[in-house]
Amino acid sequence: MKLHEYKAKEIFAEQGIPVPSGILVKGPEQLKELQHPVALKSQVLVGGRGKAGGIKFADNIDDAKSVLEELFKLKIKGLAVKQVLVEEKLDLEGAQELYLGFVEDRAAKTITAMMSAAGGIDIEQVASEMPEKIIKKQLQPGLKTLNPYEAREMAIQIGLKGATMTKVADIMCKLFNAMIVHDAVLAEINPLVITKDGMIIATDAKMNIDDNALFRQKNLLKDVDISEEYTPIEQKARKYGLAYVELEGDIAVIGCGAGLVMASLDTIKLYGGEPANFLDVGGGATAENMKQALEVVAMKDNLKSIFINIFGGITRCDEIANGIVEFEPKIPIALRMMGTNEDEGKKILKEHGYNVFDSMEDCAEYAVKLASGEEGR
Amino acid sequence: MKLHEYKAKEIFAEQGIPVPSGILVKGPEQLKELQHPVALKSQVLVGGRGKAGGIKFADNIDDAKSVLEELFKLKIKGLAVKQVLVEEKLDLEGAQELYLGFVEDRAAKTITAMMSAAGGIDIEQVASEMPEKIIKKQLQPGLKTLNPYEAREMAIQIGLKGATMTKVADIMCKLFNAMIVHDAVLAEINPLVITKDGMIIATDAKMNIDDNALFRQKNLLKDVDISEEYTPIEQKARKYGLAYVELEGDIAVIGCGAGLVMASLDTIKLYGGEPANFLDVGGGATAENMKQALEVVAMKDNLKSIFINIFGGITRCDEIANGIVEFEPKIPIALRMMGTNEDEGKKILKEHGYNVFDSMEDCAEYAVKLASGEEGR
Amino acid sequence: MAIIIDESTRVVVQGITGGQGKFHTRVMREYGTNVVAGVTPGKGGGEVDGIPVYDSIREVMELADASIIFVPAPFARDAALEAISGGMDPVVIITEHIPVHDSIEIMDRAVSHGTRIIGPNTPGILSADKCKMGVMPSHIFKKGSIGLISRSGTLTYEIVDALSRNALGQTTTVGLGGDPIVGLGFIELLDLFEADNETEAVVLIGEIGGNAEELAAEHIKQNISKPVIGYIAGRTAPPGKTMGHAGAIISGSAGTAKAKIEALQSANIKIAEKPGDIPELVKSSI
Amino acid sequence: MAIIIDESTRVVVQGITGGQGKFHTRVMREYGTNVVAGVTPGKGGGEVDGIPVYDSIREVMELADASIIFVPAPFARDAALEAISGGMDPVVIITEHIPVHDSIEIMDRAVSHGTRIIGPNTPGILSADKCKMGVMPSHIFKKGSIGLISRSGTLTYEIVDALSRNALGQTTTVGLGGDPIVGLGFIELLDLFEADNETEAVVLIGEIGGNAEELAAEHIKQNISKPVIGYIAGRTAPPGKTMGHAGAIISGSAGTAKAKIEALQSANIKIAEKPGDIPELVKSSI
Repeated sequence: MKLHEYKAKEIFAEQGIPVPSGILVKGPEQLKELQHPVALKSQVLVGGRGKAGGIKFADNIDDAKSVLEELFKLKIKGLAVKQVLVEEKLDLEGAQELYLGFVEDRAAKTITAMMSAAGGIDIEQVASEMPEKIIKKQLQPGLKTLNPYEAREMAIQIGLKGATMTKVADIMCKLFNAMIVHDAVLAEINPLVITKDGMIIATDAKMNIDDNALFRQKNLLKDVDISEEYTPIEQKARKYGLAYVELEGDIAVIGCGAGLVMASLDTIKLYGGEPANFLDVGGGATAENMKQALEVVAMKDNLKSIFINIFGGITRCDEIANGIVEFEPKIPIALRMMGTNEDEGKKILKEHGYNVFDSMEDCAEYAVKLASGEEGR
Repeated sequence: MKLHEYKAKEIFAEQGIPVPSGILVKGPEQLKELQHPVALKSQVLVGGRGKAGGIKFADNIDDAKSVLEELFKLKIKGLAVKQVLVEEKLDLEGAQELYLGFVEDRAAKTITAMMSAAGGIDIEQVASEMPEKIIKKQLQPGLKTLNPYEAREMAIQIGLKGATMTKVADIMCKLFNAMIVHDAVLAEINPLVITKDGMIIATDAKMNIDDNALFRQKNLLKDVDISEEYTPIEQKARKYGLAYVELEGDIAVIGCGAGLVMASLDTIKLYGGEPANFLDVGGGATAENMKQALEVVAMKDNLKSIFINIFGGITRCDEIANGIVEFEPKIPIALRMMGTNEDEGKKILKEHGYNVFDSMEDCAEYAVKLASGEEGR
Repeated sequence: MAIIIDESTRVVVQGITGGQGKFHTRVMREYGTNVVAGVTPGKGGGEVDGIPVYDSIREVMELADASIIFVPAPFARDAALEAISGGMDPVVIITEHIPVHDSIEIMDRAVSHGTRIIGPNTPGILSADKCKMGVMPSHIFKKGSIGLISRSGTLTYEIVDALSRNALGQTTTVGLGGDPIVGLGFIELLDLFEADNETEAVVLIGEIGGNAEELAAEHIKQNISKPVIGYIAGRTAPPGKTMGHAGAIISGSAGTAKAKIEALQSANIKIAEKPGDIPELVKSSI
Repeated sequence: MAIIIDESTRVVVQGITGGQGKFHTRVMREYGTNVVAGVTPGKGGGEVDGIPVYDSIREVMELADASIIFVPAPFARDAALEAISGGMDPVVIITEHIPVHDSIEIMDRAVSHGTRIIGPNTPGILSADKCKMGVMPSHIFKKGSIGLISRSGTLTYEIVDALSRNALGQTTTVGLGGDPIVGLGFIELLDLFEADNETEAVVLIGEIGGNAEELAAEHIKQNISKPVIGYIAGRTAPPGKTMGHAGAIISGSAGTAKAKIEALQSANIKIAEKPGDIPELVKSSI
């Protein structure tokens, strides 16, 4: 789960990381007065909001209010701006921008720490073109606090000196605390600004929380509004705990297990079809889960056919079959089912008049034909 | 620093350990009403308060008030009762009493976990007579959370089963959290009561906080009143950061380093003297520290002489000398000084008319003679 | 022969009293797995289908060699650490969606104890006609000479079924597990299959994301003499949402199906276009 | 010969820019210690008395062999872990009053890296006329053949001085440190002195509390052939306040001066009544 900038900054501030003073507004009327020039930053969970006009500046309250009017009408990569963080504007002339980050490193099976003196919006370009400018360090697995000396070694390596070096190292340790305390899979400050008079401050903040750890991070869920990050269909899928990704085509795909669903999409494409979505009901799905999966894919307009591909291991075919017959899909369905309790499942489906394939390829081909109208519905 | 039972129970409750409901009163008038029979427990930092009459029971508010009147007049091992914890009285008939504890283990250089089915006031007797009844486990050094399975293994070993076993293991893990979060060198529940209807509750609580970690446990210092645990002289010594233990004799002993001070006490005794105290000014003492040390020992009545034994390493003799001449002790002084900046120190002292010994034994002998009046003052 | 588990493996089921644990214990025994004990803390002294239940791994250390874990994700870290410290090997973690920070700790402890972890979020491991520690549908497997390693669960069944229908039996089939951080990987298992007399060829099933397939390709070039046949799921998947800047910095351009397929092909590995093509590619390789 | 440090030891001072660090760096150099660098984070690039100051141990890994730490207690854990990870050996921790939980971590890391820690809260280690890493008054030491191990700081000086005045010079003198948890102990050092050609006898200075002396006595019986002379401080100390029940459970009756003296005597170790008696006992043993 991605956190908004304002929320990540709240967490950073709790850990003692310096962030600009600011308030979150949900409408222009919530801004009452200004003490100083401000930056107005749209709170959307996509990158590139600056380039999309989502970050503006204002020197007085009237300008600020008219900027807010504008921002609350904006859509950034399809997302409506619903919240704006109004922050003290800093004097960034002559400032240095650092990058500080931690991320789960699947290959190394640990957390990797990163630091660079070339922070700012071009960090990804730096990563691909001058990777030596980003210092990386794989941390001891299971580390609960980052040792200050390790942070200092990184700060020294990116060329910092004196009090700036020790302060940045200290912020690095605090950022790691934020990561550990909140079960984050990513925590980064980009940029960490060092102003020309030596002030150090995190002007942007990113944190992604491990979805699998939300059961012990419930306080983070309190003021989360998922309506922004997801389409209505995706919201419904998340509510049901289904892995769903929306695609462009007209053949809905439901399967159990991400690999099998991906292979199903690939096979649909091989036969000339266009998948409408990726939907993984997960392992051990019940009849109820299957009904919910059908409800989710059916929300999409212009659907031509549904390809259901089940190879049950921990999932039992009879549960899946019961879910299908209870939902009674209105859209033509290409059904393939094998594995655990296969006979029971097939029996239920046949009793309700469904035809069941054994071969995934044959079934995919049939789903494409259904969609193109070659097969009767 | 020892915590009072009520404070330790507050911390336990924060960690989710079940404790009886209760309130702390500092005078009989603070108790307004009773919902149920209560136990009234004197909050003093010494053992054996039960046997000394410091724990009483009452069934109604009138009885409770008269018991409180009594308790607030009580002295337990010389300590006045200033606070009483009034707690719900539990039905302990047929209850089982367990012992749960963690302690720093100097020899093993880690924390040792302990659990016993023979908890209660006789646990020390159990420890010496039936040590096999106490399960001990040296934990992995640096562990930040106790793994539940390790706690369960101990609970199984003391003979617990079923839900009781898992609940006690859970409490053990929480007790460990309390230890780690608060830099304790000791955390124990004795007894952890299992009532005959299966309720599990910590009826007593002990925590000792590492004095050396108080710089990062400042919140624990907020409502600490050291006037109870220490005599006025000891309080003054603590205020100055000096290690001071009050003894029975009439020769004050000041030295640098615990070992040297202990050897000084031993030597005074060998020559037939009686030390009045143990005072270690510590390593690297300044003139100010030395003045404070003299101020502290001089607080004691009937002092006959002062034995100052300095062998400077990190401590500089000139600093010590300056402290002595600035304080101008009124009581006859036997002075021994060697080590770092010895010449400078001796020069200062001789300029002020002090005689300085080189030999510790000779000086101790002189201190004893001063105290007995054999040497002129 | 087979790798990691065989008829001599004595298995303990952690979480045996839960729904999944109970069901799959029965199915595993039907397949011939020697399930000797179950562990559920607080349920010690009972039994499930005649199998004695204990409170802790410590009590079954002498009885069992290997553990399979069905406990819910919030308790999986503890169960896995208990299995590792109790000397179980392999430890098969069926549980899915374990928090990443927990998995990191599990894998670190396993490395220092020399324990082989399979999973989490794995269908398990099965040595055909010998031992099954997992949740795969038993009836699709057939004894033979093909080793199979897969990052995907259900896709594995798909391919095992295709092999069996084409008279291509298997030595051992291993699901690496679908969680972000897992135990054994392609490389360790390729080495085991290389050393296994009965295995003639290995099928490697990958998917988009990470760089495990790229590293495997490099390893195969240097160390594996047996034929390897590959399949990569996700050729047509849209690029996933990246994890901030950090994800891009760490993974770079690796992880696409195209990159993986090219890496494998450069190691002379034949790549199937769809699962159904695999049996033909295997037959032409052995 | 000498143990642990000698004229070839290249020393880095952590916390060189603080008052104690600066003062004792000068005194150590005057004694002949080869101080090659100082480390104070944030002060890199400067110098102290002509010795270059760096920001980290990493930068001096090639220059220095051993570290002495003067940083304040709240930062000592970090400094010690940095020294250990940077390969310094020994690491002498002068700092006193380090939190116990920090010391536990330091000692654990040291064991896994094979690093010898002296201290915390130690006067240090001194190999006479060769190298001093510590804060002892230099002028009392004299080169000779007696090894000295002490749990106490200033009491060590007392006894070294007595030895030197009686023409009994020393090989190496080591203060174990006065904090509850310390690195090297009697046993490791006894073994080093046993193996050192120049050392003829060892003086062991203990004090009340713990059971280090009792364990040392046991070790001496089995493994040490050279004469050992002991002194235990605290014969007349009142029993300390015990640490709850747990302290009593862990330590039992061990820790009194009487128990320690009896244990040492049972290993044929001569015990001095007062520090001034030690030289005579040493002379009669060698």
